[in-house]
Amino acid sequence: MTANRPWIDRLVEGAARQLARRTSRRGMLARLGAALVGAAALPLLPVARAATEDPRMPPPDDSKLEGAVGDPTSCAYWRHCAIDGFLCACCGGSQNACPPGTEMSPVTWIGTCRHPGDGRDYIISYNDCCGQSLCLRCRCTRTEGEKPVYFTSRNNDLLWCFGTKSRAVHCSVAIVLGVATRS
Amino acid sequence: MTANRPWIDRLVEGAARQLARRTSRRGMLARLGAALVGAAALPLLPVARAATEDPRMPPPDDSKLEGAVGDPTSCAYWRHCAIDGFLCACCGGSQNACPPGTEMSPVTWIGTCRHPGDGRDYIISYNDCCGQSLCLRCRCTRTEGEKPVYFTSRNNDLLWCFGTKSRAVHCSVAIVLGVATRS
Amino acid sequence: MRIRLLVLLLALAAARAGSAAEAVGTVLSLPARPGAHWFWLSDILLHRTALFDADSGSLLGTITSGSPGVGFVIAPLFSPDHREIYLAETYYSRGVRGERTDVVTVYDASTLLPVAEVEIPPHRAEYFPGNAANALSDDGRFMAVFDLTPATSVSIVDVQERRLTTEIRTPGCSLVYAAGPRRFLMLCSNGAALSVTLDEQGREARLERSAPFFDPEQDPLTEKAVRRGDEWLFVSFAGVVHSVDVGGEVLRFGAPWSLLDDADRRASWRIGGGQHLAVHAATGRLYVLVHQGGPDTHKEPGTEVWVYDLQSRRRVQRIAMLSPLASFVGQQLAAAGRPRAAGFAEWLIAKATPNPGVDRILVTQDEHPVLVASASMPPTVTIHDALTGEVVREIAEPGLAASLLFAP
Amino acid sequence: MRIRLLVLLLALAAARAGSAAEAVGTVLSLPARPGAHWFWLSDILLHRTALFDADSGSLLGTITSGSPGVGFVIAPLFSPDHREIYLAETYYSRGVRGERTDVVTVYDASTLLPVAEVEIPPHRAEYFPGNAANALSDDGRFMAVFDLTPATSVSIVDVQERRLTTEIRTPGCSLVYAAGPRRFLMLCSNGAALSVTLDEQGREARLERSAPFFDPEQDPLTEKAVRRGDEWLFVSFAGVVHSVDVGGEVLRFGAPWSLLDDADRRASWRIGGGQHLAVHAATGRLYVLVHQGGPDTHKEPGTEVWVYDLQSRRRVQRIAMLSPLASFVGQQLAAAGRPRAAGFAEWLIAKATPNPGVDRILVTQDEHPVLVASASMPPTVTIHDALTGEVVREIAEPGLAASLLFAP
Repeated sequence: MTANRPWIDRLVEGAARQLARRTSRRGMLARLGAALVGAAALPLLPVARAATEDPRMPPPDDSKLEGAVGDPTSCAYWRHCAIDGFLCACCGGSQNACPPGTEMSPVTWIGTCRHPGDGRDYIISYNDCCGQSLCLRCRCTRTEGEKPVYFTSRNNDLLWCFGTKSRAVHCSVAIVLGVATRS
Repeated sequence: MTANRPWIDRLVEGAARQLARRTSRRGMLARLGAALVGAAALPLLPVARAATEDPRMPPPDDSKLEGAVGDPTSCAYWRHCAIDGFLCACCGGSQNACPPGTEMSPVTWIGTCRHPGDGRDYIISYNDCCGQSLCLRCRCTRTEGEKPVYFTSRNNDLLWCFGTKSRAVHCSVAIVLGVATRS
Repeated sequence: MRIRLLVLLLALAAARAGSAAEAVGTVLSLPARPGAHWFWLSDILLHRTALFDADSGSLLGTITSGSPGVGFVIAPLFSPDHREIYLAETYYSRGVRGERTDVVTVYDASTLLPVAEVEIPPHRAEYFPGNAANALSDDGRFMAVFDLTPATSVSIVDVQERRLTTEIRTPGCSLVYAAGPRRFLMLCSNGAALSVTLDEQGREARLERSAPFFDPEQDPLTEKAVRRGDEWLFVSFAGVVHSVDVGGEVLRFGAPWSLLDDADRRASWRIGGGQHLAVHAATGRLYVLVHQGGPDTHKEPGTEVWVYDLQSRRRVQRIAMLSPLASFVGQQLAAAGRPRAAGFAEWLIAKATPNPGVDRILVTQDEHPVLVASASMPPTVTIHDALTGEVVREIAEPGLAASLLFAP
Repeated sequence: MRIRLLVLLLALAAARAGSAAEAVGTVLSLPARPGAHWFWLSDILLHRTALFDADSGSLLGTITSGSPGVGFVIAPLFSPDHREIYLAETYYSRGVRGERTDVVTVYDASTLLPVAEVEIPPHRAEYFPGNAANALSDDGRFMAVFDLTPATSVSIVDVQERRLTTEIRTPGCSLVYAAGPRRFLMLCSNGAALSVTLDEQGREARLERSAPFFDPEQDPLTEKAVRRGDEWLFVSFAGVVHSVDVGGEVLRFGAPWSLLDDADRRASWRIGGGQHLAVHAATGRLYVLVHQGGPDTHKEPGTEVWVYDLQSRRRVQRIAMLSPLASFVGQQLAAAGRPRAAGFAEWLIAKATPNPGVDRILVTQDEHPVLVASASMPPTVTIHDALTGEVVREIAEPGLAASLLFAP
């Protein structure tokens, strides 16, 4: 599939590999995180991506997970390791889709959560669903790897409604962006 | 003091006496109540009064009342017999004054409450204090003689912020307008 | 600049090279037709109306409406084809201050997004909980918004043409009920009914005042009426049912009948609560929220729902309401992962403390109807089977300050 | 018309002939100087900041600010002469939608009414609870509003001239702290400090980036700093104090020192909560909200406040926080007129259930200071004697969703 991928992908894959060799995984993730939101500072990019994105590989299988760690309406759900807000799965949406009447912010903060099934670390994009007042169901605050406001890309205190019609935040989703480690 | 009172006062006193003779006290009160708010439909009048009003006779003495019936921060306070809202005495105001940052509506609904001290019935004007969001302290709902919305003058469901800069209701006061019975 | 470039590159790296990716930007929408057991619950502290499915207990979506301190009346109307939702709203340019704007906002019923806005006179009545504040003509063309300044009027909006057609002064008469394709009904302070008839353009055709049909001084009707076909059913503080038939050219007032017998009165049973009537049209069952209390306790929450057969005018069923206090504490404990403690606490509180009661009820119109019971203190929602009365489910975290229930 | 006239006459009859009359229209205002134990508590669900008197436990007044869904940061600033209050606010023309307007509103500190409004770029950062979102220059002339879009900047308002002077881009640096009459301090993502210096017109004079003075990756400082004279005191996740002296031409960074010793760390004591630092300038006592928890529990509420002497850098006192759960239930029962049940419930809950902890603390600056402890779940406010630590009073019904405490 390399063939039909644009030059920039191959270029950045190279860059990423370079970096990966030179850095600890933890450091790598942090930089990827920072990078992602740095990119978000150019809102057009993720907006365009949101429109064009189509999943190529399914996210890890939750069907075999027992109890809360596999339940998107639970704060203990594996993807929620760095979320702070109301879970969209309790507000008319799901773990990766916004409820009716809202708009998903293309700009996000980042967490790295381990899937209890396959034991791999995944980069989780926490996108706010915007345009309605606070949902006030399934409040969840988890702060694994969470950083203060000045470390923007890793902060979950911020209202992440950027590039949306409204800054009003309703709930948050947890989308698997990719596997944190290169395979 | 009759001398220096304007002609209209003497005229209406006459009218009121006439009416009083012809009607049961309860009916009388109802009409007075209705009348008061009818008048409020001409907001300029009460507004002007609010500016010029100076109490001529003190309201009944609460100092000898024991416990809640004498406590303006209590829902059981004698003046609160037909109030529905948050007590201004808990919100930075008092039983007859609005908190800072608000504006008292000149248009009111009416209750008739008996003072446990002197046993007399008083016409109580429940004025909303307007311009701030709900105080949310000392919620009190009492409905003695309260009527549905279409019986406007006796209804406490309505936001009574009329003739004020803002319709936002913050809390409610209970002002003694007068003695219900003529002595 | 070099930093910016690296940032951009790595962003793409993470999103693409990281090879597993879910779609970003997905927003759900609702099916074209509402579910049989869907209901809306408005909340004056969350400034929203929220759609719930009584079958799953889940929240399906919300519409935020109004602002802090204003926006007590959040009363959605639904177009007959279920495509649109109409909400009368008030906004200030600076929250609680500044310039006031009243609008009727048209929302798409499947995306819940606003599709049109019609400005109306800034005269909307605001009251709690807001029964009969708006009405839609039976053909779904004209919306009437009840105004109170405190002078009373109704503003008429052509929701199809998306325009205000007129504001009609209705001195001494308040509230608004649908009463035909071109007619609305209002209640007057002297106990009369006012019928407001529109022409085809939604302008005032004529106003007709009936003779008084109840005594607002001695035994007022509550504004919390329900409609079954052409018949509006009102109930008085003393539990007397007054019906108004809006099927014909002129309004027809049925003979009043009492919900309560001497035994009930001796036990001081009374109607009460913010939304104390519900009706199931097909079976002709009238649901009434009742409590035991003194005179003037018409706002007191109800501990039971009494069911009447409108044919025989007999009470056919008593349904006990759960204690919201017990439900709430139970839910808190269950959420904290203490199911057994929850069960015990619910049982203990129900036994040991008086039932604070529920404030509002709604019945769905399908053939397996549910009874939705919503309490304020503390905020809970309980779903009953509307025929057997048994509790089907409790809905956790319904909101903070519920005002009214609506069926889509 | 005749009715109207009668109505008018009777109105006067009631008001005058009824001879006993209190004044209508009275609105209270606050004294020119704030009380020694006054504090403001902002609430994101009530969209307000509320002034309380810790001595009486009473609410003195509120300022409504922001709208549903927006307006997380409600952070009042106070003019040095105590005459004015400055609030940065965001409004949409239709509540959560429509046109966005950001403003700095100037409120009269005694009437709490808006007296002026300055429009600012619609870039305000919104986050919870909102520490260091705005700052006032030490001479009270210029207000800085932290912007995040997510590109970062500060908007500068001349509060005396009531005008926006400029918006200064501050790439990679966030938050804003006062650091002199013409200087503000910001924290950067690489652990550096950015000093933003203004000229006399409030325009950008120069930006200076310090060398990194902490490691945001390994042990980040929280934004919840407190100021004592010219010294800002920051604390890291691991409990290490970093001081920044803003008295001189250049920023001076003090040698870091730890609040925790090995024993504390073994018992896994950590700082946490939304506002976990307070300082009493005169006595040099630093108050730190702490809890026992694992790594990354920096948002966890605190069960104790530890007091340090800034001279000796020794812990001199431990103050146990009341369980908000016990306080809340106790207050509910007391309000229901069950004082003895209240006392028992408080005792039982405190004994039987873990303390959920408090989220924010504040200490007044007088010589008999009080420690204000505010919890979120459930919402309570407890007043301690800041020197002895003993509980002076609990304040009932403080609000729904507290964010930050402020001293006028």
